[in-house]
Formats: sequence, structure tokens, C-alpha cells
Amino acid sequence: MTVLEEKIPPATARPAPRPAARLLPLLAGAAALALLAAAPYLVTVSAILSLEQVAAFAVFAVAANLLIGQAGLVSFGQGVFFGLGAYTVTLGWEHAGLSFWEGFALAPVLGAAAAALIGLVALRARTLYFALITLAFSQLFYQLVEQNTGFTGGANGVFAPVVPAWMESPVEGYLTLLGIAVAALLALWWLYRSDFGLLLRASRENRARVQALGTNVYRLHLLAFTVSGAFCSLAGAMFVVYNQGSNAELFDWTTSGQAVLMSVIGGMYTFAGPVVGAFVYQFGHDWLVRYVSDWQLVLGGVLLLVVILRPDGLAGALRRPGRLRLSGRLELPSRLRGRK
Amino acid sequence: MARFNAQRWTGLAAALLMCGSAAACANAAAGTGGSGGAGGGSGSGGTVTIGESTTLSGAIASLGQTGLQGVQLAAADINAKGGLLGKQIKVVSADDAATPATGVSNVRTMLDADHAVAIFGPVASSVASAEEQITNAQQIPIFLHTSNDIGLTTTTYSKYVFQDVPNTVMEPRAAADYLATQLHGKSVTIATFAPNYSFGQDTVAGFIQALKAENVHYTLVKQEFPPLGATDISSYLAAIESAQPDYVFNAQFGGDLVAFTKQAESYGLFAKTKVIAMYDYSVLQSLGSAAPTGAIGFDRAPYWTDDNSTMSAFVDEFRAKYGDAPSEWAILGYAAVQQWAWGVEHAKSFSGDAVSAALSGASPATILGSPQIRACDHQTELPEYVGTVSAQAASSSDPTHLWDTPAFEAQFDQIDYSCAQMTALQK
Amino acid sequence: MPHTTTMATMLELTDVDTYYGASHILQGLSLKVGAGEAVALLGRNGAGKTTTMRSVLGLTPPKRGSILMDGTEIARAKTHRIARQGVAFVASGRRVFGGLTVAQNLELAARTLGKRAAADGRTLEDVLTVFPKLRELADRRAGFLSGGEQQMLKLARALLGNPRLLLLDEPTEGLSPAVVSDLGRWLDRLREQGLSILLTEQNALFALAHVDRGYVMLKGRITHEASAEELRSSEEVRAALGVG
Amino acid sequence: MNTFVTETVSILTNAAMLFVVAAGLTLVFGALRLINMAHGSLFMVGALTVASLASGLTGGWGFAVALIAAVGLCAALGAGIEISILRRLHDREPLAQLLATFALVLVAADLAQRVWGTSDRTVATPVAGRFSVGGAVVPEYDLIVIGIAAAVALGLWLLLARTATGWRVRAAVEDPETLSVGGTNLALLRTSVFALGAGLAGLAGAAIAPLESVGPGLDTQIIVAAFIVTVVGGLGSVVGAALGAVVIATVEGLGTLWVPSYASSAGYLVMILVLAVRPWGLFGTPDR
Repeated sequence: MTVLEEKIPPATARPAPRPAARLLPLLAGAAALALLAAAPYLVTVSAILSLEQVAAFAVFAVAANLLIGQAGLVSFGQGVFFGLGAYTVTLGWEHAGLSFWEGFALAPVLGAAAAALIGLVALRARTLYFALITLAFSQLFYQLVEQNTGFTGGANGVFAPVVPAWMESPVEGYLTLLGIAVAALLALWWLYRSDFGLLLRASRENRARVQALGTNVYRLHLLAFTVSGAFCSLAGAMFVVYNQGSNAELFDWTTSGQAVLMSVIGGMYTFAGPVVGAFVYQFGHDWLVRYVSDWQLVLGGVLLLVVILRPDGLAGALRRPGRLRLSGRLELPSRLRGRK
Repeated sequence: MARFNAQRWTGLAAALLMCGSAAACANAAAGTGGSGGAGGGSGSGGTVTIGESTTLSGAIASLGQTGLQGVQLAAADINAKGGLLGKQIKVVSADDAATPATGVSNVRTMLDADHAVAIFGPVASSVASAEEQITNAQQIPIFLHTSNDIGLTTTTYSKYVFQDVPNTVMEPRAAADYLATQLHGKSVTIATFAPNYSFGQDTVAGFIQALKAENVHYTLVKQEFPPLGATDISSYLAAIESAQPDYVFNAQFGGDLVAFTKQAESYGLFAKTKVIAMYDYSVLQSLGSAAPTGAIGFDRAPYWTDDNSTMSAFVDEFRAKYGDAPSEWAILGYAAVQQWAWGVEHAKSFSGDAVSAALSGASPATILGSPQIRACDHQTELPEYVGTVSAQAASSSDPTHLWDTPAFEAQFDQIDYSCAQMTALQK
Repeated sequence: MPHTTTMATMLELTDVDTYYGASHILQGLSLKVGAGEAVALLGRNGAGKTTTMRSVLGLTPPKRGSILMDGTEIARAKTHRIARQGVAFVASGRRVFGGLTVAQNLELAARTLGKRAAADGRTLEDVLTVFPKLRELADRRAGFLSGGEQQMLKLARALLGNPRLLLLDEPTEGLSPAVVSDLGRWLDRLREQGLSILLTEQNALFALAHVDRGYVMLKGRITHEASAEELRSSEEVRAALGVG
Repeated sequence: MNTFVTETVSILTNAAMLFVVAAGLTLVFGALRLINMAHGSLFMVGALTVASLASGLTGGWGFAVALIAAVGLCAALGAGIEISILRRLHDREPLAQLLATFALVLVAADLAQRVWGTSDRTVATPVAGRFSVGGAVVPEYDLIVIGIAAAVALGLWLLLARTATGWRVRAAVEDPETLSVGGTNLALLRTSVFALGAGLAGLAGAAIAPLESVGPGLDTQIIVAAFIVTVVGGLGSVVGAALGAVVIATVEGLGTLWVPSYASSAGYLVMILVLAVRPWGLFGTPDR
């Protein structure tokens, strides 16, 4: 990891955190988890339903953000894998007689395989071209799924009693999804903190440098794309529990765009940002759609404010000042990117 | 440090604004929308809640908006007559943006938070089939008054589902029947044109099948499937035009059909070819004087072909309230609420099981007469109307070209599958 | 040789602090360029020479301090306004508009700022007399020029704006010895015409041969200030600059 | 022969329409390095403006007046958006700007619904005639659309190749800093280019209005198509946009004839193939 040790000034690289500073996030995390687990007994059913979606979208957004915020690869195509995950469960049930859990286990595998293939092509393009080629993949899959009515159910999607009956109630469904989300997020957290995660961030800041130091950045990004695809697919399979089925729109670029929105609203330079984004976006969206006739106007307005006023997303506001400075070198320079 | 704090505050302010605005609007909506809902929406007080989750934004918003108007007006009329089982009906509505996941979220909230006792249908079939999963599981009746995919009453059918529109089998069949009466055994060339997704494909397939059943002598010269909502369809039209068919069967609806008509007109397609399509009230109204005279239209509930006094009273009432004649979507939405209300009164209960049992096989009176609700699939036995677009505007003040009267009324038992066929499809 | 003490001041930086993000680059920098004076800014890579110029130009505006251009405060002005005050900049590297032809590059400069002083200022003709080579290259795309030709084009473009102060960033970088000596001649000629000049150079010997006075920078601060002759002979400065 | 003529004219018309939409998008990208998602919204506003003016202004001249009004309104809106929002985001990463314009799409959709309602409107075709070439029918209005595209192409070429403003736009793509050091007011240039791009979006919307049903949803229908054309041609290249429009229109047109059920996916496939071979589009430049 010579690359990064060089990049981070020694003074701020890894200051031994005070024990309290290390404990606090853990405690906060545990408290949040306890609160989330107790939620079904504290909040209204409609909030549990939103939470059910948040569980799936948090995994989706964090997995997408592995590319967007960490590697600097803005993908508008993660919906492909989200949709693939959902359809693996429903079509596996319909065509191959797979049980829900068999389909669920298969989803990340298929997601990874598809991502590896798509990544081979898409990663040849850079920056905005990458964003748009992934968008094209999203739309291509959407069209194909919508048109092959015989196999995929077309625009009507596949809505069938594929989810085990005991998970149909909001409380059980939510608690199951919460468990899966926590496990998936822990795995992703480990990835973020690993050398692989650090290298990804380094490649975002200075691709040429990482390349010069002997890492094949294309391969690094392909690996990230594959891993992200697997987790996005897992998130799609989780979404079936909420949605009780799969539909073609899950492949659409607007689904992919949701992951980007959540990452940016929450803060794409942190691990927790997309989770916060998933919360705020989903609750905001659900409330607005139900109760405000001009919900798009309000959603757009708030999004605009966040983008203008909070470049680092809402998670930046929730982060303690010390931490911000600690990781300053590694996580903030995107602001300076404009400079020559 | 000071700078950081400033950022922190703006961030929190944005977050609070997001939640705050949502909550504030929610309160506002609850306050104004709940017309006399002082007892809360739970059905235990003076009100009972029904939900309409439909498409209120985007390309097909006009269908959802007028459908919602029909539902709201029906509830208001029932309330004006003292309500239902002594309770006032409260309508909660939400935009599904034509997305199944949003529809699911809306319906689950309507059921779990608002305690809605019945759900009224969305525009898109995909949203409808997603919502059926929820209402079936929670044993709440759902009345589909816009989306009409045959799959909704076959593969995903349960006794809580009510289909209040002619389905995708009936509609093209009615058009084919009308065509057969016009042709008197003459042989013709036909092209088809449909949006490239299940609704379009099914409708076209149904039409071809119906032509066979009617022993029409036809040659299929061209089939085009442009993407749904395509902006420019000129190359598809050019392909149709060059095939020079006698008839084009078009399975588009709403704005897409309007665009098709405009572009087909510029190719002079209507001079040599008759178009058969869903030239319903909304489309004809959008087209105004650009309506394709002589084209064959079908409509699920054209108000102008029904001269009974109940319908004309309804049309007057609707005009007075919304300043416009009711579209088929409004009429069917209104009738669907009437059906449900009839079921509640006869069951003397709001429970899904009781209402379903009361309605199954019954013939409730609605503004569309008293069609039976078929017991095997809960399809309302509605006719489908077919007519020829008139050369005359409706009146000097209204440039809309309606149909020549009398319109062709394809009877239900002529155009739908039999119960035996439906039951087979239901597995 | 004019002396700073007696002549009018063209450019004056006082206690300028400039940051790149969190890095504090210029740390209380002060310097002066007199009217008609040529001044060199010397120092090693990373000393803050280019940042000084970017601060003057408003490209990296200073956080604190004052920058006076002929008595007018420009520290918070927009770049194009500063240019209209008569500050021209010849950046280092290949900073020509490669997609435009040489003629278009020049005309663009003439039409943007040239109009301002068209009555008595330099015209395109004047500039082409100084750089006849550019006339031959007029229809060539600027991106295809050699390093020396590009330097010529950048200088010509800057002069077309009729500046009162010319900022040159590393003008000799990457040029052949022949072109460097041409460049020296052009600089001397511009001095004779009374133009104020501030130039940064790694090649201290070249710079000191064509200026009146010089500053030595280290880590965002001025460490020495003296006349060109003194700096040329100072062992200490030669060591600081790494000059043989 | 018959099919050939019909098909050629329809491909040309389609290409013309795509070009006018894409030209504004690519121009804005070139000078501002910004992908304007709200381009489709401006397109919709252009069409809606014509639709609401058309009832009062009839005939060819009436349409021309409505068209100019639509272009003017959209250009003004564009200037307003650039000054009030995008200018603040100029130094930020491209994603922030992309999302800001996406937020505008949402805002515009509801505002348009507020102003114009949800029902579909139609605009009478100003030139309703048609003529026949080699037995094939050609609508006269198609020629007008092609004419508008040709005028836009010529106008942009003159602007970019012959005027100092055009050189500034091209120079701004390469090196905005050097341009501002040379005395160009970059902020003003950016606002003008954005307004021009917005005006072109409005023009495209206005031109397409007589062939379409004008109502909500037009915004999202057009934006993805415009992206494909722009990206295939290369972001920032007007020549690329023209070529991209012809390529996509041809692929879709021929796809309609040969593989109708997959014609709608063809555009995406072409885009993926082009980017796989030339990751910066046909006429684009690799990102610095």
C-alpha cells in the first residue's frame, strides 16, 4: 500500500484515535441498530413499509456508491443488476421452480457474472461517457425485459406469491430484510476499509499515479464493478420481499438514478452517506407521493438545495468535525478537482 | 471550525426542510382533503376510507386524473345522499407515477395507515398486477376501472379482484366484429400498429384472432411495434404507408394515438386507409378539428351514445363540476364506486369477504345500467362501443368530432371468453 | 536604469495570502513592479511563483491582502476585468487554442481587448511585423505548432491586448537555445517600449540578464530582493536557486 | 423505389429532429462541460408554448410567431437557470451539475402540469399538404423540419467557424482559463451558450409540436434519445451530433423495416458498440 501512505500526509494518515473516539461510532451504530430493530413496535405501518424499502435501497445505494463515490465511476446502470436480482427470484420461481431462498442465493452470483461482462465493455469509457454507456445498458435491459413478454412477463412484470407467506406481513418482512441488510452492509464496510477500498479511493483522486505505481486500474475497476453488481443484485432480490414481485421498471435508468440520488443526498464520500440518503430519500418520496399533489416539485426543490448547499451530502453534517479533518486528504480533494 | 459548523447547520436545515415540508404538506393534505373526516379515517367513526392510487403525472396522467375525478364525484354523490351504512366516504389518492413499486407503496399505506376498505384501480396493468398482490393478501377488494389486461382476472385473479372495464380480449374483438359487419365478406388488406409491450402485443394478437373467428378474408401486410411513447414514429408510419393497407388496426391510446393521427394525416394515410383505434372522447377532444373523419373508433363508455336519463344527468353534473364532459375513464371510475357501494349496502358490511360475496354474480345499478358481475372472474359484463368518427363537430362551440350515431354496441357475451375459458386460464 | 524608489508603481502586492483548498501557498507575500520596470520572480519548483501570478490574475484569488494594479484594487476582481485593466499573461506550457488557426487565435485576442486601445495601440499588423513567422503560419491549426512557435503565438496574443503589465510564466521552458535568445531580444524590445514586466523563471541566469530587479521566493515568502546585478553575483542566492 | 423514397425522407426527418434537439445539448456540453438533463424539459416547454399560442395564431405566419416566442421563452428560461443555479455549481464535479439539472426536470414537470394541465394538446400543422415522389408520399411539413435542421446546422457552423463569439465558444472548450485571462467574460459566455442551447431545445419542441400530442411526459421521452445521439457523435461536437442523428435515425429506420420488434433497442446497442470501440464517441475528444 505504498501508494496511499505516500498520498496521505503522515500527520493525518492514521492518528491513533482516542479510545472514546473509536467507541463512539460503534455505540452510535449499536444504538441505531437497536432502534431499527425495535421500530416495528414503535412506528406506524406505513413507516415500516418505507423502512422495508430503505433496507433494500440502503444496500443498493452503498453498493452503487462503491463505484460512484469511492472509485469515482458514476454509473447510471446499477439498475441492471438490481432488476436482475429481483427477476432471478421471480423467474427462478416461475420457470425453474426455485424456492425464494434458492433464487435469493443465486441473485448475487448472476449479478456478479453480468457485471463482469458489462464492465468489460463499459469501463473502456471514462467519466461522463461511462455514466452514459451504463445508462444505455440500463435502457437496453429495460427494453429487452419489457418486450420479451413470453419469458419475463413484459411490462406487467412477475407478481406472484413467490415470497414465503410468513414474510408477507410488514413486520416479519422488515425484520428479515433488516438482518440481511446489516450483514450485507458489514461485508461492504469491510471492503471499504480494506486495501481494495483505499486503492479505489486513490484511483478516484489520481488514476495515473495508481497506474504508474503498478496497479492495473482497469482491472481494479472491473473488480469493483463486479462486486458492486453482486451486491446490487442482492439488493434487488431483497426488494422482492417488499414489492412481492418484479417489474421491468427496476431495470430502467430511473432506478439506477435513485442509487445516485441517495448517494449524493446522503454523501458519497462516506460509507454511511448512502444509507442516510436511502432513509431521507425514501421517506421523503413516500410521504410526498402520498400527501402532496406536486410532489415532484418539492422533491426537485429539496434535491436542488442539497446539491447547492451540501456538496458532501447530509452525512457530512452528521459527521464529527475531527473525523472530517482526519480523512480530509483522502476524501475531500474532489472539490479541488477543478484546479489545474 | 466555524466554517465547518456553518456547513453542518445548512445540512441539518436541508434535512429538516425535507422532513418538515413533507410533514407540513401531509398535515395540510389531511386537513383539507379529509372533508368532514373528524372521526379519523379508521372506519370506526363517521367516515370510511377508499383509496385511489393511479397515475397523476407523466404521459398517461390525463387518464388517471379524469378517472380520479369520477371516483371523487361518485363518493361525493353518495355522501350527499347520506353516505354508506351511515358513514361518509373519504377518498385518499396518490400518484403512482406508473411505477409498480410506488403503486405498491401507496396501496400498502392506504390499507395499513388509512385503513382503506377498498382500492380503486391504476392506469398501468403492471401497477395493477403489483397492487393485486397486496389487496389479495389483505383480503381487500380492488376495482380495476382503467387497466384491463386479461391477466389481471386470470393469472393473478382472486375473489377480491373486480374488472370494471372491457378487457384486452373484448376490445379488439369488438373492433373486429364491427369490421366484419362493414365488409360483408369482402377481402381486405390489414396492417397493425401497436406500442411494443404486452398491452399492445396482446391487443393486436386478440384482433387477429377475432378476425379469424369472424371468418374475415384478410391479408396481413405489415405489423409495426414502435416503442411505447416514441416521439417520432415517421419511419414506422412510412413502412405502413408503403404497404398501402385497406385498414390499420392501432392499439395505441391517449397521447400516442394523438401523435399517430397527426403524423398519419401528414402522410395522407387517411385518404386510402381506414384506421381502427381507440378514438375515445379524450383523444377526439385533443384532436379537435384534426380528428380523422371516417376512422373507426372504439371507446369503453362513450357518454354520447348512451341516451338514458341517468347518464345524461351524470354528464350534466360532471360538466357543472369540472367544466368538461366526462371521459370513459371518469365514467368507469364513477361506476366502479357505485358497484362497490351497492356491494357494501347489500352485504351490510365493509369487509372484503362480505362485499366480494355480495357482488359476485350480482347486477348492481350504475350509470352504465345494471350489467352483471360475472361470478367466475368478476368481469363486469359491459359492452364495448365502436363507431365511425363523424365529419361534423359536436357543436359550434365545441370542435370535437364525436361518432356518427348510432354506434355499434358489441355485446359482452359476443366478445369475451366464456367462463370455462377463463377458469382454464386461471389454472 | 530606473530605480524603484523614484518611479510610479504599476503592480503592488501587500501581505497576500493564497490557498489551494486547505494548503496555504502564499504566506503574506508582498512585492512591487514599477511602471516600465522588468522584474524577475525566482525560486525553485513549488515556491509559489505561479500562484503569485494566478493571484494577480484572479484565477486563484487571495484570501487576504491587497493587490493594486496602477492604483486600482484588483484582489477581488474577476479575471476578465483584471485583463481589461491592462494585465496580460503568457502562461507556461502549450496554452494556445489548438483547435483554432493561428489567425483565429490572434484575431480573437485583437477583437477581445484590442478594440480598447485601437486608436494608438498595437494592431495585428504591428504584431505580425515583430513576429513575421506567424504570418506564414496563419492558416495552420495552433495545436500543430512547435514549442517555439507556440511561445511566439502566446506572446503575440498577449501583446494584442495592449497591456500595461505583462506576466510571463516560465517563458523559456522547453525552448531550444536559439529560440531562447530570440525570446531575450523580444523581451528587451518590450522593455524599451516601456512595458512593465513580471516574469518567473527557473533559468535564473536568463531571467537576470533581461530584468532590472529580482525577488527570490521560498515556500510562499519573499526571501531576497535586489537589483539584477546584485542577485547575479550573490553566492547565497545562487545557492538558494541551485544555480551552478 | 416507393419504399426507398418514403423511408429515406422519414429517416431524414427523424434525423433532422434528433439533430436539432441534440445540437443544443452538445453545444452546452462543449462550452460548460455540463450534461443538461433539463434539456428535455425545455423541449417540452417549447412545444407547450406553441400549443397554447397556436389556437390564437393560425396559419403559417401564426405558427412562425409562436415558434419564435417558444425559442425566446426557452432561451430566457435557460439564461435564468444558468445564472441562478448552474453558475454556483460550475467549479463542482460534473455529477453535482447533472443532479441539479435532474432536480430541475422534476420541478419543471410539476410546474408545466400546473400551467398547462395534464390533457394532451394538438397544434394544427402549418403546412398540411403533401406531394409524391416516385410514387411515394412526402409530407410537406417534413421538408420544413428538415429545413429548420439545415438552418440550425448552417447557423451553428457560421457561428462557430466565422465569428469571434464562436471562436470563444470553441476556445472555452479547450482552455477556459486562458480565455478569461485574455479578457473574455466567461460567465457571460457560459450564460449565452446555455441560453442558446435552451433556445434550440425550445425550437426543437416547437418544430415537433404539430406532429405530436403535446402534454406531460414529452420531456422524458426526448431526453434519452438526445443523449444517445449526442454521445454517439461525441459530446461537444456539433458535427458529431449531426452524424449521430443520421446514424441513429438510419439504424432505427432500417430496424423498423427488418426487425420491427427490436428497432427500439437498436439505438442503445449502437451507442454501446460505438463507445466500446471509441470510448469518446465518433467526433468527441478524450477527456483531459
